[in-house]
Amino acid sequence: MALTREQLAMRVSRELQDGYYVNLGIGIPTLVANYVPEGMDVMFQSENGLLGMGQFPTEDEVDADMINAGKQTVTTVTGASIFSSAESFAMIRGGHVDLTVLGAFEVDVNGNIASWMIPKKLIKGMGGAMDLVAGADNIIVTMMHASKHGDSKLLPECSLPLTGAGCIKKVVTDLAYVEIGEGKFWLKERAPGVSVDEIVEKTAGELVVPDVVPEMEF
Amino acid sequence: MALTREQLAMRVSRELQDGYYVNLGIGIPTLVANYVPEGMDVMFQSENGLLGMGQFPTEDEVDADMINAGKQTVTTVTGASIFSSAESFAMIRGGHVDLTVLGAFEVDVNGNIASWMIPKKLIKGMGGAMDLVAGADNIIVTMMHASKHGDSKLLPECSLPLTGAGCIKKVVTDLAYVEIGEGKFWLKERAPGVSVDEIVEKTAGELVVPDVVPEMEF
Amino acid sequence: MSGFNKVVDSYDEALVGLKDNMTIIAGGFGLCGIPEGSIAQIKKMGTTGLTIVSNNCGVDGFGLGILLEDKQVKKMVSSYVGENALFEQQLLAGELEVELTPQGTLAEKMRAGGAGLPAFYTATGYGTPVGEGKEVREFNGRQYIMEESIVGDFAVVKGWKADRYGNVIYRNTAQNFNPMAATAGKITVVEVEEIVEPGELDPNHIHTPGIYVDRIIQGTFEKRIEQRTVRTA
Amino acid sequence: MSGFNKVVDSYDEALVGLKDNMTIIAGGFGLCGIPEGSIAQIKKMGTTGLTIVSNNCGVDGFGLGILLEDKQVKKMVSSYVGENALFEQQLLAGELEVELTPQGTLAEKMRAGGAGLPAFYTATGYGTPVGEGKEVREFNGRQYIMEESIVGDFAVVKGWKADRYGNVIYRNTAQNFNPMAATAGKITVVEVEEIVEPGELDPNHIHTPGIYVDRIIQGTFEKRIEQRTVRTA
Repeated sequence: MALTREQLAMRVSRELQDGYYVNLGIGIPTLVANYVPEGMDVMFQSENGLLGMGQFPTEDEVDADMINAGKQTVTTVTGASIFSSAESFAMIRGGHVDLTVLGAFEVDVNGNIASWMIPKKLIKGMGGAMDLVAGADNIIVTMMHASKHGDSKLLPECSLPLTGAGCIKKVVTDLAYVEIGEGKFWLKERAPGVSVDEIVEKTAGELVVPDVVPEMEF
Repeated sequence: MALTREQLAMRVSRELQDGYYVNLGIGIPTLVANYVPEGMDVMFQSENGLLGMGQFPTEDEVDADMINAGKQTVTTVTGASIFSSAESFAMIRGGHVDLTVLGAFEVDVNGNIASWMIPKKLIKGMGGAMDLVAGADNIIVTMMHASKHGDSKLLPECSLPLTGAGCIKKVVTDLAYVEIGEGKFWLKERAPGVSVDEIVEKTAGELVVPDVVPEMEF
Repeated sequence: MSGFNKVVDSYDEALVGLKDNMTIIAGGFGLCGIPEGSIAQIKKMGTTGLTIVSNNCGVDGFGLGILLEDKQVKKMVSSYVGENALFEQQLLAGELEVELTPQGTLAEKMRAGGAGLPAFYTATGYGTPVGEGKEVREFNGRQYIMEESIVGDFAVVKGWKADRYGNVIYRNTAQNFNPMAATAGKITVVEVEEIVEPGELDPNHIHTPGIYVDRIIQGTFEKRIEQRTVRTA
Repeated sequence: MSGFNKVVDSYDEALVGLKDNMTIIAGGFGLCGIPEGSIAQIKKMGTTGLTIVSNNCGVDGFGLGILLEDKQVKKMVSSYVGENALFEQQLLAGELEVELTPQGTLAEKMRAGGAGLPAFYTATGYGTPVGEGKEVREFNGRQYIMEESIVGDFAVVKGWKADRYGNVIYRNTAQNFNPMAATAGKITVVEVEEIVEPGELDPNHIHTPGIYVDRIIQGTFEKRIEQRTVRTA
């Protein structure tokens, strides 16, 4: 069975470590905040200028001056700090964020990522995504392995305009956990009940398959 | 009579305007703070990170954490702000300081200034001087017109390593007030009792002398 | 004397000097921390041909979006736009130009503009459409592109509190792009919720020192929320 | 868990990992806001071949000057040095190298290093010995030189108060180079006068967010004054 959105987030959450500063993109990445392992402390960075983002506010706590990068009302945790966009991207670009999780349309064997622009559709902009992929050493892309029509999103070469070049090393899809290196995809784990054959079939870029591909456990 | 240090500072102070942010270099420039015209409000910037520098502290007010760029203990005035060195030089480099006053060894007809380095003597460094001359549109150099041996310090071309190139437009010396433009010095005022001949004699760079050279009044 | 009293009493006065075809740098992220009063004044003035540098362009009927209604905007420099139908319509009709700029690069372009740095190198956008036509340079084995800084004829900024010297503090994430915008305008206008007495702001904790600020005005703010997300207590 | 408890109990622990020939970025201006405890620890460790990036190099017997006594410093990157006889002596003897860097450029090199910007253009130093051998480029009719950013193996910083998350505030002009230094160290050590309870520092007014800080230590400080100037009350 392909992973659910929640399972995708759960699998990503296993990459968290105690004391990590983490930036979560919009969509599935946001769900990762719900699966921080018990007893582990991580701090979420929101690129509009907040380190130490907390949960949504109660009705009484709602504050128009306290939002996240998705423009949602949020709260802060103890130890939070608030700063300008320049400072926020100094953190991001300077590699101070330990982990960045974001979605994508496509990734390829060279670690390129396309996530912001589909030609001929309305282009709304890249927001902070290009800075995030350029600044982080440790990025996890969460995405569907293939389109609804079965077209692979793990490609020999991205077909869409890039968000960043050569910056992605880890991908969690609904079917598998894949690493990128030496111009290849490396199959590391498969979703429970998903066959290696299905993953191979839905991976257009060169995929290295080990003898044993462990199944993710939830 | 050549101007005293105090008169030099007084002459410079006439360039102040109400609401000016001013950076004063070490030495004679510092004295300008004593001659702010009655009823005029100016704010002094100290490049170590203070806007709104006040007078020296009383014994009781002395605070090791409150110094100016000359490393002297100081106080703040109402409306002051304190910030990092990066912010301080953002102000300076970005042209936000209205007037900078500093000393020099030499200036030349092209607005070059040498003020920090005498080869074969120990070189201590330029501190913030290069940033100040590069950042300010409005700079007044205060200096002696000539050395004790009578050698002019207003030259066709600076002989010492530069602090900045083509950045000086106004010079107040102990003998005269001179402007720089079109590759020439322009004599504008003379010190009380100082003859135009003496100024001409002690100015090595091309000097344009008008028919009438008003005498400074104190 | 009044040299440092930067308080003005009306938005008419606050935006004096704004002319057609000028470049305006605006603070704000989404609808958070936006200079509502200055935007309304620009609409009232009817100034056209404007280039606006702002992370976003508001929504239909609110924020910078209202400047689209009378086609006052020639060009937007933003990281994310199109939250409103009018924007899309004018873009597709070729009536509006947009220069999409990565959010961190945009923030840094404003900061560099205010700080007298004409250009910088960043890895952001290398190998993407953003890097096309820009100088590429290698440092320590990695590729970077050169980005030039931005200065505006005007900067319009939203603060929380200010004193008459123009010292400003921001509140929570309404800070966002405002401090950089404040440094990058030839004329910087800051609207705040409260003007406080001189000396009331701690000199150690001023976000925008008065030297960057030309005009201060006390305004009232709707502070519309774009995504009201709540939890049950 | 202790993921964000950055407090260490000794300077031994604070400087663990410091090795010969490393680059250290130090905060401070003159003797104001200098990391006295870390400097003493570096002297105690006897680490040599150090490159130290700091606006100044202390005085004889105090501040960074004490690291000259056992010739621990190979190179200083500073805007103003030579306030001590030992410095001059080692410089003239060729035992010490100095890279004089304009003060604003030095501050910006640290900031850019911490912010992931490998280089920037500045007018500062153009046409002077500082510009020699550096790329010159024209923007809007003016000449600028390219300056590269600096990153240190360690940054040693002096704050006023911090919490265990590593959030730091500075006091008065002891701020100076400290916030930039804090961003530019692979390992950043901040010594403070007081460690406060989590939540005590206002999130809106933190000078150095904890993300930049690896180790926090509470110290005691002599805070020597270089130029004690007073007026009679």
